[in-house]
Amino acid sequence: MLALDRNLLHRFGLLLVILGVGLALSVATDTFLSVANLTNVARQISINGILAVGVTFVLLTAGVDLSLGSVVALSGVACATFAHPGEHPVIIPIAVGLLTGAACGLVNGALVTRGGVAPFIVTLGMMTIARGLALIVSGGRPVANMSNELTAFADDLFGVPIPVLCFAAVAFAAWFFLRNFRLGRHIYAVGGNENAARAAGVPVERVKLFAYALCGLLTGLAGVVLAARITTGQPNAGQAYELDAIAAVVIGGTSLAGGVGTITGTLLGVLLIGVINNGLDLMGVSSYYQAVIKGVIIVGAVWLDRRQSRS
Amino acid sequence: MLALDRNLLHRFGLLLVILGVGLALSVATDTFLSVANLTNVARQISINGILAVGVTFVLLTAGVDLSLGSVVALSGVACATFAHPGEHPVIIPIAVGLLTGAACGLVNGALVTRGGVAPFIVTLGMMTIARGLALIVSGGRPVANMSNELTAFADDLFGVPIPVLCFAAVAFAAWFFLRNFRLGRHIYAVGGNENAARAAGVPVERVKLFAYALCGLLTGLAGVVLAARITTGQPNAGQAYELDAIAAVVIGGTSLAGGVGTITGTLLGVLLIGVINNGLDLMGVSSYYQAVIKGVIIVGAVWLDRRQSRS
Amino acid sequence: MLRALELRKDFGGLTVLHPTSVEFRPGEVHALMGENGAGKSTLMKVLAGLYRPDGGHVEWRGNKVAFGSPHDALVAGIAMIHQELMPIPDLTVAENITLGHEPCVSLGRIDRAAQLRLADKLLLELEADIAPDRLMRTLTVAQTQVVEIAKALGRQADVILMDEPTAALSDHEVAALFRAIARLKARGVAVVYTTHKMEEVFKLADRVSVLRDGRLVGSAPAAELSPAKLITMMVGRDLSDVYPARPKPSADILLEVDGLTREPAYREISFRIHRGEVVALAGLMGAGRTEIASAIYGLQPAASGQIRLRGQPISVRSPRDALAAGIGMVTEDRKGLGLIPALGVGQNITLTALREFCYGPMLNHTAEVAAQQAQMAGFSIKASSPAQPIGQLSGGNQQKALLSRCLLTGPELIILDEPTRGIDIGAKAEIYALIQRLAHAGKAILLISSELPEVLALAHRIVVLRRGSVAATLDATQTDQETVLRHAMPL
Amino acid sequence: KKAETRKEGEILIGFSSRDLSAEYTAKLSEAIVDYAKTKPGVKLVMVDAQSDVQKQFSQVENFIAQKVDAIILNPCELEASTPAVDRIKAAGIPLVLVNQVTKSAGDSYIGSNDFDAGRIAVEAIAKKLNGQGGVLMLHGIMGTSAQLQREAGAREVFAKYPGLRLVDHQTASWDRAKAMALTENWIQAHKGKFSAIFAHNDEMAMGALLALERAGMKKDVYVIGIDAIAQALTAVKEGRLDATVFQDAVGQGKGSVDAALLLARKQPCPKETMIPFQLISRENLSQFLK
Ligand SMILES: Nc1ncnc2c1ncn2[C@@H]1O[C@H](COP(=O)(O)OP(=O)(O)OP(=O)(O)O)[C@@H](O)[C@H]1O
Ligand SMILES: Nc1ncnc2c1ncn2[C@@H]1O[C@H](COP(=O)(O)OP(=O)(O)OP(=O)(O)O)[C@@H](O)[C@H]1O
Ligand SMILES: [Mg+2]
Ligand SMILES: [Mg+2]
Repeated sequence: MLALDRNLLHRFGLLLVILGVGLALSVATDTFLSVANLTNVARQISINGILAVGVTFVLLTAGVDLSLGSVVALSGVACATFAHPGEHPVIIPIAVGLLTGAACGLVNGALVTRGGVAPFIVTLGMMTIARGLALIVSGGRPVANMSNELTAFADDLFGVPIPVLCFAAVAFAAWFFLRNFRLGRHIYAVGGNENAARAAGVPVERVKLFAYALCGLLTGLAGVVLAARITTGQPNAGQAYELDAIAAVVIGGTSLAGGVGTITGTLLGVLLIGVINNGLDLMGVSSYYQAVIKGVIIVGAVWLDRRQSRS
Repeated sequence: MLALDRNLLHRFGLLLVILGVGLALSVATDTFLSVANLTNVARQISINGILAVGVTFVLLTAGVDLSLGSVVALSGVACATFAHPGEHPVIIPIAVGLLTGAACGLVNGALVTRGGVAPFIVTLGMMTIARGLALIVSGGRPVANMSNELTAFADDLFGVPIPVLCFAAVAFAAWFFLRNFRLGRHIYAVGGNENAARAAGVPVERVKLFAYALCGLLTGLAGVVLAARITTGQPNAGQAYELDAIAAVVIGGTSLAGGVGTITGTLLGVLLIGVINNGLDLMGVSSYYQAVIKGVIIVGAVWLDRRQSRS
Repeated sequence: MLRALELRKDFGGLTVLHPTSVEFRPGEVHALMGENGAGKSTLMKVLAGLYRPDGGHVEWRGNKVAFGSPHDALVAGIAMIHQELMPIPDLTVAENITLGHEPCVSLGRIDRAAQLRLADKLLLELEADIAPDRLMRTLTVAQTQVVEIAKALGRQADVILMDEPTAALSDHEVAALFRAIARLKARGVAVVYTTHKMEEVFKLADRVSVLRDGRLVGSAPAAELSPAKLITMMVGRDLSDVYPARPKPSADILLEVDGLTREPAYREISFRIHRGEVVALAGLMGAGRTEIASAIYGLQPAASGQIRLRGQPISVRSPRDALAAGIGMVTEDRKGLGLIPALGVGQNITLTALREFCYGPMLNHTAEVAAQQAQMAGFSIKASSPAQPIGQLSGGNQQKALLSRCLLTGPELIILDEPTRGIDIGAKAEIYALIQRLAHAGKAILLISSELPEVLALAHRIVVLRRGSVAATLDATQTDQETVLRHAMPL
Repeated sequence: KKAETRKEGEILIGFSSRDLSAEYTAKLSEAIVDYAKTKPGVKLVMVDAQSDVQKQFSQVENFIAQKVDAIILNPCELEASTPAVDRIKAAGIPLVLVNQVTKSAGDSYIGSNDFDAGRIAVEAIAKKLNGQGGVLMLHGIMGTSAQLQREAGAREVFAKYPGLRLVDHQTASWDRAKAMALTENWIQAHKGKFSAIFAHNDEMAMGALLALERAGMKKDVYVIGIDAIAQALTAVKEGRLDATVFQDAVGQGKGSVDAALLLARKQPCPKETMIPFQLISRENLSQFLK
C-alpha cells in the first residue's frame, strides 16, 4: 500500500500531464469524454499495454526486447494457422499462439544467459528471425479464414472488450507478482546489481530466463489478441510495436539500466500514448503534425515528470 | 599502436566470422570477389558506416540515438530543398544538410543534459518529430530536381566512390580523435562512470552535448550522401536505419552501458552487416530466409566473438 | 585558507548537516571524526563542490565562493579522495589518474608519454607497484584505492580532502601515504582527513574536529586529546574494552581446505577451521586473500584442490551452493558485489534469506518488515526507514547492512572480508563482540583484515599468505605484528 | 554449385522487388518467379528491397556486377529510384520496369498507373453517393509513390464533385490494425458525417471494415480499397466489402518476364504495356474469382 502511494506520488507529474491532455481534449472535442470513445481508447491501448507489461519485466532486469513486434506477427500467424473453422477446438490456436511467443522469449533468454550475448543483439536477431519465420510460415500472405470462436476473442463481455479484460488481468497479475513474490523481488535485485545479486545467492540466470520467457508469453498473447481483432494472422503486423511498448515503460519511470520501475508507471505510460493517439485523431490533426506533436508531448511529459520528482 | 593490436585481437572472433563468410561467398559465387562487387559493398556500407561511427560516440557515453533514420530523411530533404540547379553554390545545400543534422543532435543533447530526460525518450521523440518535419518541409513529396554538382557527390573519384571516401575519412578522424584527444578520452570516462568523471572535474554535460551534436552532424552527412545517391530528398527515407547502425556498433563490441568500445570494432560490425546483405542477395536467397539467416549470423557472430574474447 | 561557514545540507527534508563552521589551515592535517552517518562525507562533498549547500557558504582564501561543480573546486585548488571508490573501469590506470587534467601537446591532443610519466611518478610516490598502462578493471580494491589517492595528489591542489583513504589499504601502503602527506604538509597544503582508525589520527593530525549527528561537537588540537577522550566525543559515552575475550574453540573441525590452487592468484592453499574458531588470512595487498575467500564462497571457483565441510567434500560452483552448504560471506567490494543500490536497506538485508519470509513463493510482508526492523535496530543502522534506498546511506551503515544480510541466513562458516572497513569505532566494538559471540555459538569464522591489530586481537590462528602461497600459520596469541609482517613480506 | 553460374546460352534475369512483405507486391513477385520457371533456359534471381530505395540501389549495383542479361525492376519510388535506373542504362543492361515508373524510362514499362487507381475508387464512391456526402481517406505510408499518386487521383475526382466532401484523411501506413484503430476514432469524431471510406490499399480497407462492423455501422458506409487481395475478394463476395480496385498481378508479372526475354534476346519489345486497373464489385466479381 505504502509503496503504491509513494509510486503514484512519484509519478505525479505524469498523472498530471495525462489529466491535462485529457482535460484539453474534453474541451476541444465533444466526443473525447464519451463512454464509447473511452472504451475505444481502452481497446486500442490493450495490445500495447500487454506488450508493455511484458517488457517491463525484461527492462527491470536491465535487458531489452526488440523482438516484440515480430513475435506478435509470428504468434498471430501461428495462431491463425490453427484457427480455421471446424478444425480444432478454440483452445488449440490460442495455446499455439501463446507457446510460440513463449518459445521465442525462452530462446532470447537462453542466448542472453547461457550465450552471454548482449540482449540488444539477441533480440535484434530474434526480430529479423521471427519476422522471417512469420513470412515463411504464412507464405507472405495473411492467414485468413479464422473461426468465429477465435475472433470472438476481440468482442465485448458485459460491455467491456475482452482485450481490455485481458490487459487488466495481465497488469494486475504482474503488479501483484512483482510486489508479493520472491521472484519479483529477485527481478529487481538482478537489475539493480547483477553481480551483487549473484553473490547474495539469487539465481540470476533463472531469473532472467523467466523474465524473457514471460515477456515472450505475453507477446504471444498480444499476437493472439491482435489476430482476433484483425481476423487474420498478418505476417507483417506489429512493425515497430516494440518501440511503443518500451517507450510506455520508460515514460512510466522504469530505468533502461534496470532495477527501478513499477507496473503502475507502465500503465500510466501506456495510457499517455493511447490518449495522445486517440486525441490527435479526434482533433483531426494532419498526419505530419501528429508526428511532431506526439514527439513533443512525450518528451515534455517525461521532462515534467522528472523535474517534479526531483524536487 | 598497442591499443589497436589489443583491440584487433580482442575482436578476433568477429574478424574470423567476417573472413569465414567472405570465403564461403567467394566459393559459392563467381562475383563476390570481383573488384566491381567489392566496390559495391564499400559503396553500400558507407551510409550505414557514417551513421555507425556517429552513434558510436553517443553509445560510448552510455546514451542512445534512435532518431538517426528520421534525421537522415530530414537532412536529406533540407539539403535537396536548397540544391535546385542554379540557385545556390553547392556548398550551401551541403552545409544546410549538415547543420540540420547537427541541430537535431544538439537538441537531443540539450534535452538529455539540461532536461535530464532519458536518451531513449529524447531520441524517440526526435525520431517522430524529425520525420514529421521532413514531411512538413517537403509537403510529403520527394524533393527532386537537384543540381548535378550535388548529385556528383555520389560519383567516383579516381575509381573510388566519394561516399566511401567520406566514410573512410570520418572513420579515421573518429578513431584518431577518440584515441588521442582529451575530449575523446573524456567520452569514455563519462560512459564508464559518470559520477567519477564529474568528481574528477570532467565537464560531463559538455562532453555529452558534444557526442550528440557530433552524431547529429554525421547523420546530416549521411543524409546529404543519401540524397546525392538517390538524387532526391526523400521524406520517408531512412526507416529503421538506426537499428542497423546501432547493431553494427554493438556487434563491434561497444557496450550499450557505455565506456567500452572502439571505432575499429564498429568498422568490423558495419562490414559484417554489409557483407551479409550483399552475399545473401548474390546467392539469390529468398528474402524470407534472408531475414532468418541474417539474424542467425549476427547473433552467432557476436556469440563466437564473446566466447573467444572471454577465453 | 578554507572555511565552512554555517554550512547546512538537507536530503529530502532531512537535515544531514546542521549549520557547521570549521576552518582548515595550510600545512595542517585536520582530522574529521565521527560515527557512521555523522555527516563527514557530506561536509567534504559540499567543500569539494559535489553538493550545493542548503545554507551557509564556503569561504576560500577570504572570498565567499559557490562551487557549481567539482570542476570549479578543482580549478580553485581543492581536490578530494572519495570514500566511495570511483574507477573508470575501461580506461588505463594512467588515464584514471590524470582524468580531467590530462597533459596535452596541442589542441587537446594528449601527450601520452607525459601522461605515463606523471602517473608513474605519483604511483612511485605512493610506493605502489601498479603498471600505469593496466586497465583499471583488472585492479584489486586496494590497488584501486591507491589510484584514487594518486588521482587527488596529481592535482597539485592546495587543499586535499581525504575521505577514509586507508579503508582498503594494508600497512605498507598506509605508511607510504603518510609519507606523502608529510611532504604535502611541508609544501603548505591543507589536508582534511577522515578515518575510523584511531591510531592514524594521533599519528597524523594536527587538529581534530568531531561531528555527531550532523553537528560539530568540538574542535581541538590533537595534542590536547587522548584516544579515550576522542571516543567519548564521537560516541557520546565511554568505550572500554574494544576487543572482547576469545572463547575457546571446540575440537570439531568444520572447514578443511586442501591444496586449493588457481594460478596465478594462489596455489596449494591448505588450512582448517574448527567450530568456535576465528582464523584470519593475513598478507600484503594482492597476496590472494580475497581470491581464496572467493573460491570457498563460489564466487570464483578454484581450479583444483578440495574443500571439505563437516568432513564431507563439497563442490561450490556458485554462491548459491555455498549458501546452501551453510557458508556466508561479506565481500570486500561493497559496491560491486554487495549493494543493490536502488533497493531499500531492508530489502537488501533480507535478500539472501528471503525464503525465510515466504509462504511458498510468496512474500510474507509482515514477517519480512519485522525482521528488517529487528536487524536494523540490532546493528544500529541509521536510515530514515527500511525503505530508504541503501545507496543513500553512509558507507559505514551500508557495511553494517551487508553484515546483517550475511548473518540473517544463519551460516555456520562465516567469511568476513574486511568487515570493519569504514566502520566507526563504536560499531567496530559491536562487530568484534559479535564475532566472538558467533564463535562462542560454535560458528567458524574466516576473517580477512588489513588491520593487523584487529587480526591479532580477534583471531585464534593466522594464516599468513605471501604471493598466493601459505608462508606460515601462526598462533595469534603467541605472535606479534612484526612476526606476521616478516612472513608476509616477499623475500 | 555456384549460385549464379549459368549454363551456356542460359539467360540470367535479375529482379528486384519493392517489398515482399506487402501482399500485392508479393503476389506480383510470385507471378514473375512462377512464370519465369515455365521458360526453358531462363534463370531468374529475385531480391527484396524491403521498401528501401537505397537498398534497392545496392541490389541493382549487385546485378550489374553479376553481369545479368536483363533486369526487372519494381521500383520503390518515382523520383528516388531514378538513379538506379540511370545506372542500369549506363551499364547497357536491358531494363523492364514493372508496376511503378521512374523519372527516367526503362526499355519497357509494364504496369498500371496508381493515379488511375485513386481516380477509379473515388469515382465509384461518387457514383454510389450520387456525388453527395462525406468521405474519409486512409493514406498509405506518407511520401511513398503509391500513396502520393493514389491521393492525387482521388483529389482530382473530389475537385469534380463539389458535393463530395473529404471529411478527414490520415495515414494508417498500409497497416490493418492501424486502420482499424483510426476508423474507431473517426467513428467517434465524425459520427453521421461520412458515408464512404476510401483506403489506399485493401489491408486498410479491411481494417476500416472491421471497425465499422464492430460499431454496427457497416450498412451506412461504403468501403473501397485497392489491390484486390484474396481476402478483399472474399469480403466482396460475402457482401461485406463494397468494392476494390483490381490490379492484375499475374498480367503484370507475365508481361514483364516476356519483355525482359525479348530485350535480352535483342528482339523488339513494346515501350509500354498498360494493364489497366478495374473496379471489382459484387456485380462483376465472378470474372476475377478463379
Ligand atoms: N544522497 C543522499 N540522500 C539521502 N540521504 C543521504 C544521502 N547521502 C547521505 N545521506 C545521509 O546523510 C547522513 C550522513 O552521511 P555521510 O555519508 O556524510 O556520513 P559519514 O559521516 O561520512 O559516515 P561514514 O563514516 O559511514 O562514512 C547519513 O545518514 C546518510 O544516510
Ligand atoms: N581482476 C583481476 N585481474 C587480474 N589480476 C587480479 C584480479 N584480481 C586480483 N588479481 C590478482 O590476484 C592476486 C590476488 O588478489 P586478491 O584480491 O585476492 O588480493 P588480497 O590479498 O585480497 O589483497 P587486497 O584485497 O588487499 O587487494 C593479486 O596478485 C592481484 O593482482
Ligand atoms: Mg563517509
Ligand atoms: Mg582483499
